[in-house]
Amino acid sequence: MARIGVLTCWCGENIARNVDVQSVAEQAAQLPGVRCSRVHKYMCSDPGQKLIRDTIAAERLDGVVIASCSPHMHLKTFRKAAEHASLNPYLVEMANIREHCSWVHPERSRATAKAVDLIRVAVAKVRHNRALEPIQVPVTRKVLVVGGGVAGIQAALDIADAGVPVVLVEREPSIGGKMAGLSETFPTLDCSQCILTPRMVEVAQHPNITLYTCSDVEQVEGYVGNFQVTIRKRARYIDIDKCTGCGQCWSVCPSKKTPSEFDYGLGARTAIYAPFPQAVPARPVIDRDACLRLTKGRCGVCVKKCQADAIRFEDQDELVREDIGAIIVATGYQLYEIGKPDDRGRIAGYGEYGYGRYPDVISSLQFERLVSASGPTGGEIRRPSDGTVPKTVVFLSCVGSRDNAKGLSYCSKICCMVNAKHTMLYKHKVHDGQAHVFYMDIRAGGKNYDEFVRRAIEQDGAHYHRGRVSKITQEDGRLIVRGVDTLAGEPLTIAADLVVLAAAMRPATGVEELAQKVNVSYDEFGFLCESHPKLRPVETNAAGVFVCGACQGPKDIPESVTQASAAAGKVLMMFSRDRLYREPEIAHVQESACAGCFSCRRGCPYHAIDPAEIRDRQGQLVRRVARVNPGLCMGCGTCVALCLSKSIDLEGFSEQQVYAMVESLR
Amino acid sequence: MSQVISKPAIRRLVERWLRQGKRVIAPVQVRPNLVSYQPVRSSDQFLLEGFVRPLNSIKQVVFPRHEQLFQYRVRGKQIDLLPAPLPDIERIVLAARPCDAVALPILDHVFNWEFRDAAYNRRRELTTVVTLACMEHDAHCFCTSVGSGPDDTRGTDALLFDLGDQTLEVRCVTDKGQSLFAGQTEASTRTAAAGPGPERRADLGRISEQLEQAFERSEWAAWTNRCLGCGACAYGCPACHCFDMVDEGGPTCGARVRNWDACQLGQFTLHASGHNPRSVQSQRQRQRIYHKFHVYPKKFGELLCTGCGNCTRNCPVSLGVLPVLEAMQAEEAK
Amino acid sequence: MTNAASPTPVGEFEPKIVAYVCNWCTYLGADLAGTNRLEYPANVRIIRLPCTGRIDFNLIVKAFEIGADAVLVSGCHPGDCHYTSGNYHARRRWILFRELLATLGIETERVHFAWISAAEGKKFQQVISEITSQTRDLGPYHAYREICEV
Amino acid sequence: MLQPLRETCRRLLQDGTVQVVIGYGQAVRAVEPYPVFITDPDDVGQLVWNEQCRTNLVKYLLRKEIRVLGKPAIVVKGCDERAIVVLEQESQIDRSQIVVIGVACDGMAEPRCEVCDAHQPRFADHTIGHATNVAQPAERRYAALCEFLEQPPSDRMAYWKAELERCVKCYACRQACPLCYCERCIVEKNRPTCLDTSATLKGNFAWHIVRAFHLASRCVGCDQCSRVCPEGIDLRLVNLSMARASEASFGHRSGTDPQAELVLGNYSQQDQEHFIR
Repeated sequence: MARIGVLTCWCGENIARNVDVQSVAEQAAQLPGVRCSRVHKYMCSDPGQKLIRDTIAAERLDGVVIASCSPHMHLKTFRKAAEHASLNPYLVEMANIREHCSWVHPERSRATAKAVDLIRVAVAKVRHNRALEPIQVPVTRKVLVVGGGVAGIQAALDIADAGVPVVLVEREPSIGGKMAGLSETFPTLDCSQCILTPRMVEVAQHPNITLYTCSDVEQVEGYVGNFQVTIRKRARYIDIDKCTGCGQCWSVCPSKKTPSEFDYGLGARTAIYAPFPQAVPARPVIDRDACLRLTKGRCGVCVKKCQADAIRFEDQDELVREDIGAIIVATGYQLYEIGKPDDRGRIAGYGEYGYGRYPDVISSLQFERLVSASGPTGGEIRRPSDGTVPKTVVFLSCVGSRDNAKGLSYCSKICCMVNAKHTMLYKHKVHDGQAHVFYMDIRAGGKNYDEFVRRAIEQDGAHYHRGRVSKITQEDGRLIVRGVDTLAGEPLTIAADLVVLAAAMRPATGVEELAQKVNVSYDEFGFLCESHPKLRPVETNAAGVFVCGACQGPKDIPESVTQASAAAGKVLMMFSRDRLYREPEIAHVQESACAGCFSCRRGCPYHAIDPAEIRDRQGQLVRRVARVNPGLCMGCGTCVALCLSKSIDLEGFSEQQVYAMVESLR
Repeated sequence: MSQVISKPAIRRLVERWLRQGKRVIAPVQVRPNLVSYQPVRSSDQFLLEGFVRPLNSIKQVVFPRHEQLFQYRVRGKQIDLLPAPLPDIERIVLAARPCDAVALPILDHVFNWEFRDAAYNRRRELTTVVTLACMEHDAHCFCTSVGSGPDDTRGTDALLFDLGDQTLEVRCVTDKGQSLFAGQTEASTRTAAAGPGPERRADLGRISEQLEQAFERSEWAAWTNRCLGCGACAYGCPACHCFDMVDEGGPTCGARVRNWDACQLGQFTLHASGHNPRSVQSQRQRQRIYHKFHVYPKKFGELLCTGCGNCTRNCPVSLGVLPVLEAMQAEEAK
Repeated sequence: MTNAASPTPVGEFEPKIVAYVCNWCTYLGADLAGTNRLEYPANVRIIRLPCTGRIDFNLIVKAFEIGADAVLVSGCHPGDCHYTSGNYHARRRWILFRELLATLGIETERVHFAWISAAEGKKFQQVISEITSQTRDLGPYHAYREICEV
Repeated sequence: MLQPLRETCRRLLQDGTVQVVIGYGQAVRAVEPYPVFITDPDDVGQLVWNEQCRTNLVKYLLRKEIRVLGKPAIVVKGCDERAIVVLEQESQIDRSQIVVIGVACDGMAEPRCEVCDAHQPRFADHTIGHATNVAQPAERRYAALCEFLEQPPSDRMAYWKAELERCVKCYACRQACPLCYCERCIVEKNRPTCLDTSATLKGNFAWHIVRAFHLASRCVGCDQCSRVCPEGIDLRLVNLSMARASEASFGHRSGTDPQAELVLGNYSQQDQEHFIR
């Protein structure tokens, strides 16, 4: 016979105002299986928890129902209290008589009746609860960081410095990400490369970091603590161990017309090239689509020039497997493609701004390159069309962002600051120039951020116009920007030499495919979903997978770095024990009843179900059945509903428990 | 002299029985190809001719397919057991076939063996069986092979014969039958006979001894492996009486119930351990034959089969008792 | 819903509504309704499950068997599933199951489906209020209770 | 038809391609041919083929009594073979270990035959005879259902009450269904009891809801369940309703495309949800 204790909380007046707690407790005492019923003013307080422990001990309870608030609030608290009284924590259930009852039903008698029902349901359930032990899984103490931008670099270094090996996978030939291409950073105007490149070198030299550039994550198998990751190292055509990075090869390369990715097309590069002077690894790569040898079989001057014999035209893609314990995704962002709709046709472009048609309409990342000392103009601000110094520059905020009509409803968060920075950098270089900014709102929340914007306006004289630009046309070599100043309440036309569009931040291409490989959900814009926006901001719902940086949502450098360190901290915490402990409320198969139709396997969001073979004593195959991998199962129970014979069940929400709950409402 | 009653008169009689609160069960045309014994709600609903035999049986009148043994109710800490009240409604089975009625005395043995089943016996007392002698038979009938026939009166309280021209001859067999028809019939000189009945389709004189030798025969599989393992044979059989007891309901109320069960269902002998002593269908089919033609006669001196042929009629793949016996005896003859 | 002094006048029909909800969205939406003190009729009894993906059609039948007058199944909006896709599986199931109910003559207006997120306390309040008043209008589900009488 | 059928079977048995032929044999007295399992090539003369061959033999591919006989060849109609397609999709059979002999069929005088669009088998290894598959518009295939659905819900409920009142839970519908292959049927599961085993109206409704929904988007419409019901309960309507919904909502007709994704256990983000608040 069950010995269940029901402990009902007053929650001060919160419950007691609308629920007759005393009456509830008396009625609960009469429920089948209930051994005792107690009340307390604040069950979650120390004395309340003591009451729980004492009652468990005194009445030798084998099940506990706490009737108080939401289990999301205090189930963990009460389960811990039970554990202290040597009762298995999974024998504790809650009845939510506050959020679901006293707070929403002011009519006292009805609230009281409902509270008893809610307890009835919880008692019915707890009678079928089983003592569960956390699932232990071994853990491989090695981390995969996907993406070598500032977030990935930070996370990798933090973890590696703690003595844990890191595998850093970067798609591009060099790490550094978007930050490596910036000129100065707000709000301090310190040099982006000066602060980043030493960290990049640190990565390259760190004994605990294995760096794969020109590489993609091909496949992720396994589960938390035990992932097997396949990495595709794309052919680089350079033996980076032999190469010294002397630069002779690219100085002689005859194929010189490929637009430079690093300069966002504002400059050109050779077919064999290092993406930028401070690239890490400081080794060139051959662009197979531009190389004359690889496309036409001719040429090979670089080979002749290379004294290290490091060029390998026969290089092939290579697959590398790594055993990994945790994964940090830091794939960053890309800019919204201003001129054209995206490939799914979902996000319409801004044809009216002439981006791509007029060479002097550029994006803010292109402007960064124009200002950068390492950029195509050596840091002089010159128009892409004719190389003249622009005397009037118009900056547009919110190109894509906050524009439902274009399919992006969110604020990209950094553009206001970027625009302010750009007006300043411009003014510092072109003293007689005039910067204009069209904006919707100025969002400058952050330490020293608003001061920074004020400086741009007040000291550097940028003209800020609150309003949007409807059209940009080209006349006599100048750009006619037609907009509206809504504060003045009149249309505004500016003849500009250069227009800079602060395009929205979007997640990097390919992130959705990666998310599917690691079972992380993403929102309608492709940003990865964290577990909880406030309390679990770098964890995901896939155990052992963490996120940081702009792949999770628009953010600036300090935020990305903070998140990266947070993710690193989470991983290190996870690795601080020899084994991982997972929630035991997962599915399991009753193999004797399983018919092996594998509909559970089809539906499992975590690929946690594998076929297993049942063989007789002679080793003959009798049947194939489904088997749950406890390391992968997250306990959603989708398999249970799909199983026709109910041969698979979910601990914690078992068929028996759920039916008992419904039946109790009869 | 014989006693006769017109069909309209019998329908009027049914009307009266219904008014008296009695339950009347008779053959009803449910679908174009389906006649079955159903509770009758009006006097024009049932058949008195034009069918060979219903696809179910009258055993349901005394041994219902679902029966509550007791209910339980939980009030606070108290659990109340409420025994099911004994049946008290009088039932009249009308126009049953002799092969149905014959089963009743056979069933009496098992329900009064070590344990006297009160509800069964009470229903038996409350039930009057009026049979209608067979004028026709079909390919599945084999009553004559089990020592019965189209006008067998065992289990019958009154036997009706169709005289044609909307008239039935009534031969009361028991006092119950007498009292049912007392004052309702007319004297007549006409008398009728049943149809010829099916030719003997199997020689079952020594069947029990034959089976004693046949248990280990390897051909059981070949004779029976088309069986799909459903309960259609048993549930349509007038004599099959296996049941299962289960508790149904929830934590606050429910009942212990007795439901029909069938030996061809895979779970019938499944042990809690997972072991099943009759793990394949041929073993289950063999069991069915043995129960009917060896075990039951040994214990109670009567075959557990009335030759009605419903097992084959209901079988999705035309199996049933007779085809198995025929196959077995054909093999013996070789 | 068997006990306690009923505040409503004798004879007035109080529908019994069983709600199967997802732990991560609708349950939290109901929590939020509570936190915001959004009042709604006390007729609904929530049964918390990890995900709509776990909610089997049998549970709807069971709810009617125990005398429910209406059933609500509620989970995460498309794309928001805590487990990435449980709600999509559930949605497919309900598309088909509704047809079966309709064919059997089971009143589909007594079976409700909703997406209610953790942030939609207001929507939870609205849905429960609507369902309760609709069910009040429909009256007790006698037809199914008759089936369940032995 | 019969001669080539027997010849094909004889050849398959003789050359050892298969060890058993699952086909139709003439019953001694019964009106319908019943299933036979022929292991000796000299016995192929027992095989028959006529317009009474209504049984869907596919069920026997699953029965262990028949599996022990060795690699089978099975005689199927165009409608029957769809069950083989589904069984393969659901990992119940290894198609390479089964030889399918399709026989062209002009109809078995059953309601479904009037709207059949699978007279000629499409997935068989050997096909006997020729028939023409005439495409049937969906309205025709579901006409019986549409007519039924014209009644108000209360009448539909009354209809099913009257029908299911008779169900004795003999499970012939389940046992004859080629797609019912669970090791342990859910109705036999206790702890907890999902549905009452009693043949009461309550238990019968629960059972037939489960049975129909477990076949949702899977049922191939072979109508064995209705054919074998000793109480004459016509289960076609519920099966049709599930088939119509899966065709209308997911473009899925069970067993007609071996490459098709199964409906349940998969999903599309575009699935309809007009009924969801």
